[in-house]
Amino acid sequence: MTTVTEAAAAAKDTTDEAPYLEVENLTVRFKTEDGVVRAVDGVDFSVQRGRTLGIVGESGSGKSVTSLAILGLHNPKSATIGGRVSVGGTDVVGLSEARLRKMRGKDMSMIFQDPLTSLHPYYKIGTQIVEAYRIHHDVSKSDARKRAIEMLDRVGIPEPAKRVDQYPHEFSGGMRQRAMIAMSLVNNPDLIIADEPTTALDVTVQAQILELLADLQREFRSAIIMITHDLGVVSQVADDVLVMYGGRSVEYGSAAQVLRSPHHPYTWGLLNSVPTLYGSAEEDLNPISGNPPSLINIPSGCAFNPRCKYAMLGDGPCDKDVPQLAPVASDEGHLVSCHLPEGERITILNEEILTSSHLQSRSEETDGE
Amino acid sequence: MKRRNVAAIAATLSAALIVAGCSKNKGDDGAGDNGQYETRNSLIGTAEDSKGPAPEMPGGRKGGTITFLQNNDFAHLDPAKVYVSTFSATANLIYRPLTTYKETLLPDGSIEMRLVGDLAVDPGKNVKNDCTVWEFTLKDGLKYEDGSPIKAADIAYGVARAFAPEAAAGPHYIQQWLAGDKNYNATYKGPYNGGAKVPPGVTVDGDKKITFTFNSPHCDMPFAAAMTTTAPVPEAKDTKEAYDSVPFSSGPYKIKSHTRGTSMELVRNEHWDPSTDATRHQYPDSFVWKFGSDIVATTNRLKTDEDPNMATYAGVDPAQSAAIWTDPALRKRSIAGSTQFVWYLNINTQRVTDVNVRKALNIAFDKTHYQQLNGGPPAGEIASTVMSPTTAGYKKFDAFGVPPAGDPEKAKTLLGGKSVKLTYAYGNTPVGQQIAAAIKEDLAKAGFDIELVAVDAERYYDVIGDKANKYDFYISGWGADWPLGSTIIPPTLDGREITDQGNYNSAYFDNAEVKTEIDRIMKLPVEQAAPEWAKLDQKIMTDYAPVVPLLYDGAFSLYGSNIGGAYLSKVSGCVNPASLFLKS
Amino acid sequence: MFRFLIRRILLAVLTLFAISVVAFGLFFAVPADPATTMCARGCDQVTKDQIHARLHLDDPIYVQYFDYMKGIFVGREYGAGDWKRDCPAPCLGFSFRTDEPVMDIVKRSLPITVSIAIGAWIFELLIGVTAGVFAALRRGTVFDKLAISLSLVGAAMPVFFFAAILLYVFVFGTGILPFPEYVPISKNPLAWAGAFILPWLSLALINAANHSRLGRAQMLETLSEDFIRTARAKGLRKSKVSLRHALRAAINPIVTMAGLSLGGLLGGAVITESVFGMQGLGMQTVTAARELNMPLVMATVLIATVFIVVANIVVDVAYAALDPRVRLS
Amino acid sequence: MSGTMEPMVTETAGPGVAVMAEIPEAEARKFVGLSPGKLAWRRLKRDKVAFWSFVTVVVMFVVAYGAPLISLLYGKDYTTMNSDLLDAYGRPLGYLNGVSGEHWLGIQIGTGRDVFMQMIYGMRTSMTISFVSAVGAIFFGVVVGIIAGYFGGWIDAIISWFIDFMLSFPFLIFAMAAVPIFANVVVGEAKEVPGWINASFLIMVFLIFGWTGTARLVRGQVIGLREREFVEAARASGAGPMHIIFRQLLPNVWAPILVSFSMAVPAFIAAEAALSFLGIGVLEPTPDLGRLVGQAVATMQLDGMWMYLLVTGGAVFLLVLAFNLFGDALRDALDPKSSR
Repeated sequence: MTTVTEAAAAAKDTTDEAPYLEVENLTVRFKTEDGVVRAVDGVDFSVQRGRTLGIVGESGSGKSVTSLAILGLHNPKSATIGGRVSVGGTDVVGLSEARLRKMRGKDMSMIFQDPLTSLHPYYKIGTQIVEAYRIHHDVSKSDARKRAIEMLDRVGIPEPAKRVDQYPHEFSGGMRQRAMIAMSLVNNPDLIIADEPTTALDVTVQAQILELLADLQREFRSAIIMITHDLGVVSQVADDVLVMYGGRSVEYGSAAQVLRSPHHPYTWGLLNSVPTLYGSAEEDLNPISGNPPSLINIPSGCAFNPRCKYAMLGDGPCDKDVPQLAPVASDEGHLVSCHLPEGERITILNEEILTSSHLQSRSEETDGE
Repeated sequence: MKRRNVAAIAATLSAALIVAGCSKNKGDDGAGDNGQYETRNSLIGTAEDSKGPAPEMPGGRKGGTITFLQNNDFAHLDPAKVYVSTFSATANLIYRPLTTYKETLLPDGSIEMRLVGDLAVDPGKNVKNDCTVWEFTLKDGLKYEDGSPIKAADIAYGVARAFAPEAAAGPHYIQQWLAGDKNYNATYKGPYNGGAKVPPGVTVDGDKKITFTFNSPHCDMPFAAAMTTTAPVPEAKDTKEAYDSVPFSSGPYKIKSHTRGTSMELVRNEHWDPSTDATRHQYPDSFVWKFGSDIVATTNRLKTDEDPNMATYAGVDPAQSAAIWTDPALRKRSIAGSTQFVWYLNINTQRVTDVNVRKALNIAFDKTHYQQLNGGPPAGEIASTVMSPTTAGYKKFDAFGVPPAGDPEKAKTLLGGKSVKLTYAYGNTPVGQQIAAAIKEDLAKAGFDIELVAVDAERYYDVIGDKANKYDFYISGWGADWPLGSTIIPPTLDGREITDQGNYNSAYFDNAEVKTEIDRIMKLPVEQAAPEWAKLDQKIMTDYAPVVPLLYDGAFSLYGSNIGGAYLSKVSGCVNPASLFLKS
Repeated sequence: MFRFLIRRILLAVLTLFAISVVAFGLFFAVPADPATTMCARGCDQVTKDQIHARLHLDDPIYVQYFDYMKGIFVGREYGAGDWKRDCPAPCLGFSFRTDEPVMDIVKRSLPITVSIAIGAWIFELLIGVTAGVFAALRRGTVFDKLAISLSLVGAAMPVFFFAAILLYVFVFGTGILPFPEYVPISKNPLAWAGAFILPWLSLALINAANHSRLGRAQMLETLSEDFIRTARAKGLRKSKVSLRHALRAAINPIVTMAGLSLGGLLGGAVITESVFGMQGLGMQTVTAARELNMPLVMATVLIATVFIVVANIVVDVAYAALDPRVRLS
Repeated sequence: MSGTMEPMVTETAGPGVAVMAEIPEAEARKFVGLSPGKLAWRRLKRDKVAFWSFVTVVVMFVVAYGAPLISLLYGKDYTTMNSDLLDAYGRPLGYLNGVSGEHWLGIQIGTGRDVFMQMIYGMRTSMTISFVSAVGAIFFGVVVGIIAGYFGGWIDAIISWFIDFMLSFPFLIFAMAAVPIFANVVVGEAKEVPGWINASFLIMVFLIFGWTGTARLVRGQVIGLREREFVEAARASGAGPMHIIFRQLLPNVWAPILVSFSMAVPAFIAAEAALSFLGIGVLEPTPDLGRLVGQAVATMQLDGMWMYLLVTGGAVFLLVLAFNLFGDALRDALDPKSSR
């Protein structure tokens, strides 16, 4: 199989510059009995080969819905998808199921959050990998099996020839996630969407898995979307970061921009709510007060306004107008959607946020990267 | 009491009493046929009557196979155990007792029945003329299915077998008469385990002569000898338990195969000589019994004439009997008429001592309603006598002169306007329940206050047969073992028959005058006794009213369109297979 | 696996034993005298006594129970002397009604019940599971709504009513089919099927309601599982996702229900037999219970229980065979 | 019906809250912030099937228990035998089964009683038996379930085996054999058996066999709850078993109990009808639906008698259907997850 891998790698080299994935004004809406759910509302981003985009947000912010929309996995009967999603030059929104199917797994692949529920409990690991491989490669079962063992080996599973015949429940959590990754990467996809791949794992294993992904990315030059609510993970692996809230993107820029000099109050909140190794134990965490918004009844104006310490209410625009994602004048390539004037944001950032040890240490961490 | 199929007894309590009449294919409404039994020249036939062959059935033809549909297999075919009438009607094809009934179809469609010799040359010789010694001589040329001759010793062995405790299911008349004791096998227990091959009181003289000697007179012996107890069983062929499924043939048909509960096939017995047999025919090549077809299925198959060569002993599905009864085309393919059974309301005379209350019950009872609830005329004709119209000497009378629907006003007057509280017990079945509700409502009109008590249907006869029962009236049926008053009035209305349990006299009627009269008639020769029983019947009803006669049980069943020779046998109360043939 | 089976079987034997004790005790507590049942009306005391002696009815009940159980395993003899009756194992005694070995009655009525049960079972699974699975796959469509409505109707329909309607429509009303008559399958398979088609339909269409409700719910549940999303993300075609992944995962509860349903059918075909006039084990039981024919009732209760207990074990084993996560130990 | 009588408490995809599932559950949960009770009530109100089945159930209650009043207005009772309206064979005169302006649904074959009256009084019998049985069986099931679940250990092992044992009993066969025996043992001779005693035999059989499903369900729930924090907390603060059972556990299992009950009622109605159809059940003169169907099936081949079958069989069907639908709706409302 090495020939295939090399050929694929060679092919990827030629298309370096243009983003492999481009998402423009993506909207995803669900019709429910209780009303229309605007799960994703006008999101733009792009990822190039060999680069990693981190999508950050609380549960319900629309991260996973976005990724499923890219793969076209939503039920067309209940979900309405708008905007443009281009994968390797093909617009996948509104693409026929048959053509989408051919792209899934091969051009774009997904690593799911919980490998225990995401792997079929009744089929052997090997069988599931073989199946994934044979969908896109017309090879014999024994060849596919060899490939599966090779992949298991590649993702660091000991005794792959034996493990290939075991069931998911016989694997440990980390091994299961490795197997999941092996299955996702078996066809050398150009785009990998990893949906919270390490959430369920302990820290050591988490680090190993991230390391593995990075290795594989170096090898195959894949574009990766890393969906997570864990800023630590993002700072470790992402080149660019997209922060989502209430189905919209609230901040977008390079990892350094978003994590070191965030401009959105929500991002500040996120950063403040994360404990770090460097933080002192006495210092209280500052979780964001309140709950994520109902996607049926998104607060008017800025979706974050009910929870925002700095919201300009009453006369202010925060509960009236929806802020647009706009460039930060002082920081090129950094986009943010906030009604606060830029000057005020920089003041708050410098005087309140960066002084907190959380963000300090976080920034240092990022620096080190 | 002659037993009908046990299932049929349950059915009478549950569904309908089925039957009546007796005419062959009259095709008209069939009601009001009962006059035909009234005249009888001579009940007991002569040696001449006993000679074979039997007169041909009009249109009788040989060949083919007749299929009988039946729900359950014959519980017994062993001659010592056969008692139920459908069993004996079938056994009649296979083996022959000493005497039998010769039924002659008269031009007017009625039947003349006469007791004749079967294996015996005549219906028995009353040697001492006091009914204590009976001698039977066998005909010549009698053979079993293997061609070996039938000997008198085989008949003695057959009677001996009936003493065995294991064979207790059959009738006990001859055993009890020989032993002179109700508990007939206290000392002699049959030819098994070293017992004598010839029972006490029986003597065999050569191959042809057998004599029965009793301690007391039993003038009914020729009739008792017509039961299967006297059928011959060669000792070598006695397979004991297995004999119940495959008895050895001395009649026109032998058993080719018998799969319990599934089917039985009878084929011609080539060694049977028609010239020795005054009553049987051998028309079809074979008979096949198919078991497992319940009454509804059987009725539907015969109704649609699915197989025109089919017949059954079973009555018509009670739910459909009215529709079939009134359909002229189907009536042409049916037998219908009264059987020897009569249904009564027994009044517990121990508890209801006031004869006026008993009379009032007789007067107030709505027999039409009772008949309607049982399915109307097909269930039977409305009765007014204790004895069935099939009994010798039967005379119709109506002791109270009220319409069948009763006369509540007249009853009320008789009761003097007072309310009488009585308890009615009934077998717990759907129709039993409806009848109970109807009786309560109807009798209320005459001032009766009836309490209804449901009794588990299976224990019903046990309960009402218990002398100490707490009920005032209840329904039961009675069927004579032979068509004489002597098997009706003494067992059911003689106070000396009352025991603590298992009573047939469930009216617990004990009257000195009646007992004296019974003793007198019992000593009379059969022919003279017949009209005397009828007179006694009328006297009991008029003076003491211990029962309310309800219905003369009716038989009503269908047969296929290709079957000829079907008539309602007065002996069995069902079709007689020995006369059937296929028309084409 | 082996140890599980052993334990399961031991437990089943304990259950069977307990049921046999309860049933025996209850039936023999009936006040009616079996001897009366055996010789109907006109039974004199002599005959009764003889029956009592022959069937050992005067023994204490525990002795009778012991003899009965002994008969099942090693056979027993009834009576003594020349008329001694041998009843080889498994001896279920003799019918109080016809004096026939109960085993013979069972042998000829069981095929009828089994024919009804197996046929109905196959039909109900085919109809029910297919309808349920397709309804789930085509959720919200007319087909789905129809399947839901029909299964609601089926779940509320009394078997005796539905069977009667079928009988009326196909036999009495139109004469399309003759009145059902049992023919052994060995004799004429076509006639056999013809006789059973209405009983099958009447049970299958009603029981299919349960299977389709369960099948639909299970399929919907698995269709919302993460591994189905995974399968689709791999690029599998929909049909493969539905059958190979979803149905495979939904099959376990369906198999469980199917197994229990078969056990229930064998024990509960009574009403169908009653409406169609078939002399299956169920009808034998009704009649026997009504006639207080205890040996036959006892036998049918035991047989029905064995079916249910065995069905339960089979379901457990099938469950383990189908789900690699289940370890039987 | 199958061998056992456990009320169905599994599955069913009722209408109602179906579409929710498409949204990843984590997200769905976020925006529905109503209390479970309010939510249930909202769903129930919105469910048209639930509404109409509820109305039907109420109407049936009114008709069944208002039977004497209806009888008064209708001018017929259920006992009068109109033998004058039957022919000599006991068949109803006139159209169908004697349908007329006087007797709207005709008269009974054989007895000539008014079918409409027999039916609504029969409904009353069926519903009373089913309700009392359901209440008793559920109560018994809850008690046993809580004992097994709460105490665990060998008590649980014995109870669980006993439940398996009960479920292995061929219910129908056993009921057939046992009902007449009850009757023989309980009622002395020479006494008219009042209708209620008769009905209580059936109730007893239903009680004996009907509690197992609920017991299993409650046991499972209690085992789940037993280790939960609030129970632990109560136990840690020294609460006795009674307090924990009544104050902590019971309030948390009422929803499945209610659903069990709503499913048990139609199951018992159907079982009662089946037993009566087979001739085991309440006796004349107490009216009964199953017995009416039994008579109708036996006579359905006669001209016009299909009407009798349709009316009586249809009544059983509708009764069970209405209760089933209402039970489904109730379950969907109380436990939306069950209707995926």
